[in-house]
Amino acid sequence: MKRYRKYIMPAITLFATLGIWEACVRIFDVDLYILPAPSKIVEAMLANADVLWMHSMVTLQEAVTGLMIATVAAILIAIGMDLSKNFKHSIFPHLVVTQTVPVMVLGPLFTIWLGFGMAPKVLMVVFMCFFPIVIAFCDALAQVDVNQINLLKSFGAKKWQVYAYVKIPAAATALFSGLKVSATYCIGGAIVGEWLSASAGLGYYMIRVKNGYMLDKVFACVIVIIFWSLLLHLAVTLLERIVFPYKR
Amino acid sequence: MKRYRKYIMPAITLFATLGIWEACVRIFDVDLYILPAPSKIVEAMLANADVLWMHSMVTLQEAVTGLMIATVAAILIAIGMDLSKNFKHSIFPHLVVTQTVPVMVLGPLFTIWLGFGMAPKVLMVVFMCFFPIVIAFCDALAQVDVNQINLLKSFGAKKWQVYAYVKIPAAATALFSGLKVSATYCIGGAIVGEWLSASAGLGYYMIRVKNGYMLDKVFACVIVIIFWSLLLHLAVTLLERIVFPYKR
Amino acid sequence: GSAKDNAKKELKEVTLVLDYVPNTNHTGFYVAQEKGYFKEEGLKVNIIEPGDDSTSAVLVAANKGEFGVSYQEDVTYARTAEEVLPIKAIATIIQHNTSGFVSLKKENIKSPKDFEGKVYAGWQAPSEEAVIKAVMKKANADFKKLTMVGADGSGFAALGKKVDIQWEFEGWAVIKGRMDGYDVNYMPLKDLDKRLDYYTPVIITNEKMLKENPETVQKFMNAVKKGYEYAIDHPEESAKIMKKILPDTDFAFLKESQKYLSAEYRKDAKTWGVMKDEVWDNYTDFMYEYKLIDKKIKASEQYTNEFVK
Amino acid sequence: MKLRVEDMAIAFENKKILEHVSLQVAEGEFVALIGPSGCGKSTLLNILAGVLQAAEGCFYVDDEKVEGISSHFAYMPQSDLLLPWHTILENVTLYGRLHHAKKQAQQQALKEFATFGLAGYEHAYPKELSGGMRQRAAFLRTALCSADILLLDEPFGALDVITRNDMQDWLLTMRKELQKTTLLVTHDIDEALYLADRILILGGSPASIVKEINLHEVVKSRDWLFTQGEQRKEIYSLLRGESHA
Amino acid sequence: MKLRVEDMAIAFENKKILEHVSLQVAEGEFVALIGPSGCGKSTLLNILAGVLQAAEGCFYVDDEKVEGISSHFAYMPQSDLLLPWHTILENVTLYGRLHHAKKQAQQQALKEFATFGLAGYEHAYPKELSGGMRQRAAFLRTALCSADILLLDEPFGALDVITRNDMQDWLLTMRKELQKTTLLVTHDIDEALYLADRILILGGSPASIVKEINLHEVVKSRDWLFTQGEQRKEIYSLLRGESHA
Ligand SMILES: Nc1ncnc2c1ncn2[C@@H]1O[C@H](COP(=O)(O)OP(=O)(O)OP(=O)(O)O)[C@@H](O)[C@H]1O
Ligand SMILES: Nc1ncnc2c1ncn2[C@@H]1O[C@H](COP(=O)(O)OP(=O)(O)OP(=O)(O)O)[C@@H](O)[C@H]1O
Ligand SMILES: [Mg+2]
Ligand SMILES: [Mg+2]
Repeated sequence: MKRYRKYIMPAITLFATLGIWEACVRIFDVDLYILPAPSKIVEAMLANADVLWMHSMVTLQEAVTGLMIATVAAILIAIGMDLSKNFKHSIFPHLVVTQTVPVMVLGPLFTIWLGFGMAPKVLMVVFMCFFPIVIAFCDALAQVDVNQINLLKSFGAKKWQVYAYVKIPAAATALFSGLKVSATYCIGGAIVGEWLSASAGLGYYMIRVKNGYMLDKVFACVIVIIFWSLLLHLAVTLLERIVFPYKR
Repeated sequence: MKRYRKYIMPAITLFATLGIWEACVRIFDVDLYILPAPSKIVEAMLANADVLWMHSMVTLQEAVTGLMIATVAAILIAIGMDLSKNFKHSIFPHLVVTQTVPVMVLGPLFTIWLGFGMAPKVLMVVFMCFFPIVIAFCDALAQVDVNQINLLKSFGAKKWQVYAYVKIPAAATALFSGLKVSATYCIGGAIVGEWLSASAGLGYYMIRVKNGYMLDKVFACVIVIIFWSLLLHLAVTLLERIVFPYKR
Repeated sequence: GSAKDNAKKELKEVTLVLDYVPNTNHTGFYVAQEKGYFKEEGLKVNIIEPGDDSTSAVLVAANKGEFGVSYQEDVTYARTAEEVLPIKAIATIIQHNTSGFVSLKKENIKSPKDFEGKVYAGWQAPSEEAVIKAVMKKANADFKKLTMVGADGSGFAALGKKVDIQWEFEGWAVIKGRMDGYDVNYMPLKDLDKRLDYYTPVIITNEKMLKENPETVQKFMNAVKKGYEYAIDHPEESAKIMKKILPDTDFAFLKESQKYLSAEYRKDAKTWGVMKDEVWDNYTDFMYEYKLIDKKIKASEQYTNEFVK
Repeated sequence: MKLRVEDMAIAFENKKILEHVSLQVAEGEFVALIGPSGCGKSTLLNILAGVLQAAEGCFYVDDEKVEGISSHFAYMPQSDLLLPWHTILENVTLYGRLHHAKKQAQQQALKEFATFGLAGYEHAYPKELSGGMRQRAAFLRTALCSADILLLDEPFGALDVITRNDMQDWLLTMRKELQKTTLLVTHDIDEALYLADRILILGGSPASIVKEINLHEVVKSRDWLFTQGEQRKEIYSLLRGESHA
Repeated sequence: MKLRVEDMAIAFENKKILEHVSLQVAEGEFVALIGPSGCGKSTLLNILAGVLQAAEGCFYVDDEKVEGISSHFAYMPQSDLLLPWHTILENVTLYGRLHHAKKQAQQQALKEFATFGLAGYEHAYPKELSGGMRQRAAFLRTALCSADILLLDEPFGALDVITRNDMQDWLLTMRKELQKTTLLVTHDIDEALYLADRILILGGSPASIVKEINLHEVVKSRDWLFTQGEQRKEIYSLLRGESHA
C-alpha cells in the first residue's frame, strides 16, 4: 500500500478536484464560456480527437525540431564557454538578459525575419528552450572534479579527449535536467509561436475555438498540451536511462 | 586587467552588437516598423522617460506584490510538503502540470474571477513565480543532512525547532536561487497580466504603442522591462547577503 | 469639500470593456468621458482596454463589465454558441464596414481576381477565411491559389515584401499607411459583397442589464451618442481629446483618422448607432453558408435599437 | 552502573546489524567502542541518543529504563556538524537555546571558551575556524548539554594525524576535568588505547561485543602508547578476524 | 638515478607551499613521502605528473630534464577517481584508449584482472565494487600506463583500517612483482614504514624534506611493524615539531 501511495495520492486529489469542479459547475450553473465542466472537456476531447491529433502533429514537429536545435546549440555554446572564459564573459550576461524579453515582442520580429512557415515557431521554441539547457550544462561543466581532469591530463589526454571522457559525461546529468525543463516548455513555445501566425497547430486551433467561445474545446486543447508536454518530459527521462546505463 | 575582464568583455560584445545593429539599420535603411535602430530606441526612452517611469511603478507594484505572495505561499507549501509525504504526493505532480498550461488560457479566467483591478495581474505573477521557488525549496528541504537533524532531535528539539534551526537555514540557499529565477520572471508575469486588461503599466503601454506602430517605443519598453528584471534579481541577491551574513 | 464628495458618490459606476487598445473607433466614449456627458447622466464609467481582442464579449456576458465594444460577428458567434452568451448589440459605432483589402499600388491588385498567387496576411479567424473565399469566388478566382498567413503586426511595413495583401481598417491603418507615404490600392469590403457590409465595431451589453437596468443602459447610450455626435461635428476637437488618451500617437494622423470617421459614424442613417435587420441577417446568412455557425438566428435576438432611437 | 545496555538488536531492511549487544559503563568511566567500518557503531549510539529505535533489548541509566529521546545523553555525531549559519557561541549554546535557556547557556558557555581554546572566536562563523577548533567547539556544545553521559562518535575521524593527536591529548586532559561518563566510538586502535579506561571490541556479523580490554590501571602517555605494539597487534587481529568471520 | 628533483618551489596566491625540495628515487626503489595535511604532498606529485607548473627548480628522469606532461609518470590520484560512467574494463584501459591502443590495452588488462582480484568484474560499473576493489582497479589502471614511475597519492586514505591494511599487504606483494619505481605519498606513519624502502619526511612552512629514513635492509611484516614503536615515535615527533615550526 505504502509503495503505491506515490501514485494513489495524486490520483485521489486529481479526482477530488475534478469532482468538486464538476459539482461546482453543475450546482452554480456556471456558463460554458466562463468555465466548462470536466465532463464537457472530456466530451469535447473525444469528439475532436481527430482534429486535435492533426494539430498536435504540427505543433509536435515544431516543438521537437526546436528542442533539438536548442539542445545542439546549447551544448556547443556551453562547451565554447567552458573552453574560453573570454567567450563566456562575452555572451553569458546577454543570454541572461534575453530571458527577460517578453516573447510577445520577439514573435512578430521572428515572423518578419523568417516569414510565415515553420521557422519562426521553431525559433520561438529554440528561444524558450535554449537557456535552461545552456545554463545547466555550462554550470556543470565548470564544476567537474578537477582531479578527474588532472588524471586525464596526466595520462596525456588531448583537450577534446578531456571533454569526451570526463567533462561531458560528468555534466550529462545536469544537461539532462536542463533538457527535461526544456522538454516541458517546448510545446508551450510552439503554441506561442503559433498564436502569432500559423495555419495549423494546437495554438492556431486554440485561438480559433476561443474566438468561437468554445471554452470546452480550448480546455481540451490544454489537456492535449499538458499530455504532450509530460510525454516529452518522459521521453527525455527514458533517453537519459538509455544513454547512461550506469545510473540505474 | 584580467580581473575586469568579467565586466569589459560583455560591454564590448554589447557595444559591438549595438554598433552592427545601428549600422545595418542605417545602411539597409530598415523601416522603423521592422527594426528600430538602437539610437532611435534610446531617443524614445529618453523622450518618454516620465511615461515609462509612471507605467513602471504600476508594473513593479504588481510584480513585487505577486513575487512576495508567491514566495510566502511557496515557503509554506514547501514546508507542508516536507512535513507530510501524503501532502507532497497529493499536490506535487499537479504543480508540475500547471506549469505546462499556457497562460493565455488562464488570463481571461483570472479576469473573470478577479475583475479588472490589480488582482488578476498579481495572480498571473504568482502563477509564474510560485513554481521555481517551491521546487527549489522543497528539494533542498528534503536534502538537508540527516545527521544535523538527528543532532537536533537528540538535543530534544521540537519539530518546529528542527525547521527553525536547521532545515530552513540549510535550504535557504536553494530558496534564494529559486527566488532569483522568480524575481527575473515576475515583471514578465505582470506584463502578460496587463495585456489582458489594464489601464496602466508597462504591458498596457507596450500594446498601445505597438498598435500605433511605434516599434521604437516598444523596444524602449523592453529595455525598461529588462532593467527592472535585472534590478529585482540584484535586490534578491543583496537580500540574501543581508539575511545570511555567514556566507560572505 | 464634502458636497463634492457626495455628488461623486451618487454617480453610478459602470464598466466599459473595449475590444482592444484605444483607437479612433472609440472616440465617442472618450469625448463623453472628457466632456462630462457620462457625469451628466449620473454615471461614472471605467474604461477597460484589453490587449486581447476576443475577451470583451465573455467579460460582458459574465457581468464583469456592463458594456463592451465587440463586433457583429462575435455577437453572432456568442448568440449561436452551444451555451449562448447573454449579450446583445445596442448600437453600431460605424454604419458601414470601413475595412478592406490593401496592397501596394505597384502590385496592381485591383480585384479579388488578382489575389491568385499572392500572399495574404491576417489574424487567421475562420470568418476571415470565409470572407476571402467568398469574394474570390464571386470574382471567379481560385481560393486555393492564395497563400494565407498570420500578420505580424508591423502594419504596412510588411506589404510588398513577404506579404501582398492585408485586411485593414480604413480609418486607422490605411490612413496611417498613406500618411507614411505608402502608395496603396484599397478595396473596401462593402463594395465587394453587400453581405459583407456588416457592423464593426458594435456596442454590447448583457441581457441582465437590459432586463434589470434599462435606465442605466439608456443613460449610458445617451452620453455615448452625444459623444459620437460631438465627434461627427468636431473632428479636430475630438482628435485633440484622443491625443490626450493616446499621447504617443501622431496628432496629424489622429486628425486625419477623425476626419475620415466623422463622415462614417452616421453615414446613410437617420441617427447615430441604429442598425438594420437586413445587415444582421445578411451576415448571419453568410456565416451560416460558410459553416461558421451551425444554426441561423434572428436579427432581433442579436441587437436592439431601443437605446439609440 | 551508570549505563547498562542489555541484549540489544537492530536490523535494517531485513539485514541484522547488531545482535546480543550488552555492555555496561560505570559512573565517570571512559569506555571506547572499537569496530570495523559499517559494523554498527554509529547505529548503537543513535539508539542510545534516541534517534533510532532498537528492535530488541533495552538500556538503563542509573538502573532506570530509558526510552526515546532522553536528557541523559549528550550526543556528538561523527562529523562536527556545527551549523554554518550560526556563530560559534550560538552553536555551542544550541541546547540551551532549544530549551529556552539562552541567557544562562551563554553565560556558562562564555566561561568555557578559554578552556576549550576558543577564546576570541565567540562571534566567528564555523568556516572561519580550523578543523581542530571546530571539533573543540562541537565538543563544548556537547559538554554544555545538561546530560550526564557523553556519546562521542569518532570525534576526530575527519582530522589529519597531527591535529587528531593534538585533540586526543586535549581530550585526555579534559576528561580528567569534566569527569563525565563517556562512551567513545572509534575505529582507530591507538585512539582507543590512548583515551579509554576500557575498550570494547565490536565485531562479527551481526555485530556484538567480542572482547573487552581493561586499561583502568594504566597511566596514559604518548610514550606508553608507542610501546603498546602487542596490544595493537591483538586488537588488530581481533578486528580482522572478526570482520572476516 | 631514476628520478631526481632539484630545488623545487611553488606558491599559491603568494603563499609559498614548497621550497628547496630536492629528492632522488633510484630505479625500482619504493619511496614514501610523508607529511602533515596541506603541506603540499599532492602539489609535488601534481608537478611531477605535469598537471602543475613549478615556480622554481626542475626534475630529471634518467638524467633527462622533463617538462610538462610526460609519459614517464603513471599518476594515481588521492581518491580512486574511477570514472563512474565507464565499466571497470573501460576504466583500467583508459590510458590505452586515450592513445588509440584500445585493443591492446584490453588484452593486457584482461590478463591482470585475476592478479588484481577483479576477475568477473570486467563489465561492472565502479559503484558496484567495494572500496578496496575500486582502489585495486585504480591501481591496475595506473599500472597499465606505459610509464616507468608510479606516483601514488594516498592510495588508501579513504579506506577503513581493515581494508587499508589488506590493501597494504596486497601492495607489498605487488611491488615485488611489478618492480616499478614508486613514489608514494601518505600521512599514515605505519603505511610508510610498512611499504617503503625509504621514507622522506616533508615538513616546515614552506615545506621541504626534513629527514630521510632508510629501510632498505628491513624484511617487512606486520609483526615487524608492531615492534616499531620507537621509529613511529620519532617520525611522529618530526611531523609534529615541523608542523609547529
Ligand atoms: N538508515 C539506514 N538504513 C539502512 N541501512 C543503514 C542505515 N543506517 C545504517 N545502515 C547500515 O548499517 C550498517 C552500520 O552502519 P553504522 O553507520 O552504524 O556503521 P559504523 O560502524 O558507524 O561505520 P563507520 O565506522 O563507517 O561510521 C552499515 O552497513 C550501514 O550501511
Ligand atoms: N589550486 C590551488 N590554489 C590555491 N591553493 C592551493 C591549490 N592547490 C592546493 N593549494 C593549497 O596548497 C597547500 C598544499 O595542498 P596539497 O593538496 O598539496 O596538500 P597535501 O599535502 O596533499 O594535503 P592532504 O594530506 O590533505 O592531501 C594547501 O594549503 C592548499 O590549500
Ligand atoms: Mg559511524
Ligand atoms: Mg593531498
